Amino acid sequence: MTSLILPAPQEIVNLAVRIITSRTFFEVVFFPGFLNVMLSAAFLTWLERKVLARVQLRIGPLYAGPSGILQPIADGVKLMFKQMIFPELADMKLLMLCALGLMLLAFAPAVAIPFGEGLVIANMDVGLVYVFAVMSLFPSVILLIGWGSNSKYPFLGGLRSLFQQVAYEVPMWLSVLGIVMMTGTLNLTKIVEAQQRLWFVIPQILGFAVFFTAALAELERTPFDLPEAESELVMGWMTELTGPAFMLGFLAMYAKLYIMSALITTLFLGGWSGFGFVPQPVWFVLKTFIVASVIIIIRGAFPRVRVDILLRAGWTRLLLLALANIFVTVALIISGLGWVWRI
Amino acid sequence: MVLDVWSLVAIFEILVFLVAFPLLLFGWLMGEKGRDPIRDAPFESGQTRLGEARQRYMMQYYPYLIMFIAFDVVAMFLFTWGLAFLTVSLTQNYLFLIFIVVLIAPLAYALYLSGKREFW
Amino acid sequence: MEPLSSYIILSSALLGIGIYGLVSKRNAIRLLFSVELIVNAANINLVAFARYSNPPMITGWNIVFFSIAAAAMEATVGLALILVAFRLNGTIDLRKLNRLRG
Amino acid sequence: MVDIAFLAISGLIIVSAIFALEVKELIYGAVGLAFSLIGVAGLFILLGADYVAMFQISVYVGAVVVLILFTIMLVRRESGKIVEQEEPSRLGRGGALVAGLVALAMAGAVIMLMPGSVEAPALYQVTLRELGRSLASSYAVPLVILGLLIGATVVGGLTLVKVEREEKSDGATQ
Repeated sequence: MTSLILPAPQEIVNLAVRIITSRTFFEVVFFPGFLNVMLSAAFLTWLERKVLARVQLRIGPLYAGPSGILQPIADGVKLMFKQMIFPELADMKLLMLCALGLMLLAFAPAVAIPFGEGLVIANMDVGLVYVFAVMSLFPSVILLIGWGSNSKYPFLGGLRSLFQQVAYEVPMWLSVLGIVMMTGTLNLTKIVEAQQRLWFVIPQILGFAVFFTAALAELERTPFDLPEAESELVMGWMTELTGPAFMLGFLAMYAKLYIMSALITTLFLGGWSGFGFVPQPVWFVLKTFIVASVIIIIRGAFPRVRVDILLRAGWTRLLLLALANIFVTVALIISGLGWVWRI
Repeated sequence: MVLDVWSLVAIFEILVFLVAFPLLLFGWLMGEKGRDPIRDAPFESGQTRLGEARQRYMMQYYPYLIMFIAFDVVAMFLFTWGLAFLTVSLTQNYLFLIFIVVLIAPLAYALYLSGKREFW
Repeated sequence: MEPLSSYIILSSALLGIGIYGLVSKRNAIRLLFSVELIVNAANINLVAFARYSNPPMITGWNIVFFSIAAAAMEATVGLALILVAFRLNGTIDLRKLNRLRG
Repeated sequence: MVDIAFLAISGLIIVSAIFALEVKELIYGAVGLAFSLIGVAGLFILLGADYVAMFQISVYVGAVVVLILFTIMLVRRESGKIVEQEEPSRLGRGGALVAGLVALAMAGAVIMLMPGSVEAPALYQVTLRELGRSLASSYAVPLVILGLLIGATVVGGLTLVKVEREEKSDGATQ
């Protein structure tokens, strides 16, 4: 009876050891899970500064660690100890809640993305739609940040972000429909398995172009970085976030970049598949960082577009291209080439 | 111990929360507190504040918002079609084409309206 | 798994909250919230009955798809109406929007 | 395990629904509504309807709540900090009474009429393909009618909200 009231310490230790040594724990905390996304996001902030510096013939971060690789950690420590300043009419509780919400939303899609064969936290049947559903929650949170700041730059940035993300979400979803039609599944693991013979970037080149453009807009990266256009809106909706709240928002944005690159890799670039004796996760992470680097280099190379042109192009050209992609896919399947991607 | 998919999602989210929330709390506890009218002024590039912040609304993009709601629903329905595309007979596939075609006229109308600045 | 009755009690409670909002609130947007809550109560029931019927049926899901889509459309038109009412009258308090009364 | 999840989710739904209706600021009300809708999605997941839950999140929370937030922001434009002056009058109490009675009657009636305690059949896996097939075969006509409804919504909503040009120019000249 005593064991019912208080389990022996030995049992607790045993249970803890069993949990910590289990594969699930490793997956959730370390590799495809939390630390992976966190460290990759931190690494991407460094990569962005370094690559942009090279594009602009500068050197970039240099002092913290070898060629400045520890710069994100220094930044993090600096931001942690900063005072949180909120404007006089701002809604502090709402801002803190939204910063936290951004973080939760940015990390959430990571559970569905397979980083290797069976190396996925939650192998869900609705994985693709889950990722999109979580991503569709971003605009409302960003709008709330802009509203809660009660300052002009964040509010304009929030509104722009809302319209931009909303406009590019629909083409993004429709561009993936071709893949869903070819594989007949929403499970991301099965979508990767279907690409063992040929990556989807070949038959779905139109869909890939639409998806990549829409991803740039969803990520608010140049040439679609209107919500945080430095020369007009200072930092956009992040202007009035300070200290740790800013750190969370910033980290969330880079985590989103990482997840989106991983999603592009999964859907179009064959996921974990590679050749040679290099393990699958290495392939996956390599491809992901290549995609992310391309997105970063685009920031250094292209100017910004105007907001009304951006929205109109999203709703006319991109939507039409996505619909055209569907018809191309139908033709491809009817012509009998579908067996290539049969699982 | 086998956990099902969605409890793993919940555990992951709780983990993220447990890391992010203490960060926020730590910063709030460690940081200096107290208000200062000059420091707490909203950022306006050094200008003094002119009027309410919540003033300029991009009403001319309202059609895009309504189109988004319509096509969000359409996209979710099209996903179910895409899933079944390989197993459904061709005649039943035409149905979804009708579903899309019906929506072309409203889309054109919305695009026409959104192009006219004087309506908004 | 819980028994079916727990889901029904939950959805009844949600329905009750929605009716309370409809009866006692005067703000048009609050009324919209209430309508959404009532629709959601119905959706919970549909999915629960679909799961608990033997063998489980997919029909409940399909009806819920249509229900959600129709509710989204209803909210869109409702918000447009609220916007117009605000533009014409400067308020969305339903008690002040009684210009049609003689 | 599942019982705890059910209790937590139903608590979230009820509390945030009441919060949505009772909180002073409308913006907070919209946030409460969003949490309530997410809770309903969680309930769908408990019931094994994953795709329905995703539909709920992306359409309701991702789209409708955004529109509600935008409209609230527009509506509050000129009317100061708080739009409504709620008085917790007898109307509120009467509403609560009516709502409670209706809810009790509904729950009571359904539970009384139900034969015994219904247990769930063993876990079933509805393949998502089946879902699309049933939509394409049995729900052909409703789907096209839904398309018409969506089109009517787009046209109707825009026609309502747009400003008539003549009216506007008249106002400018006078």
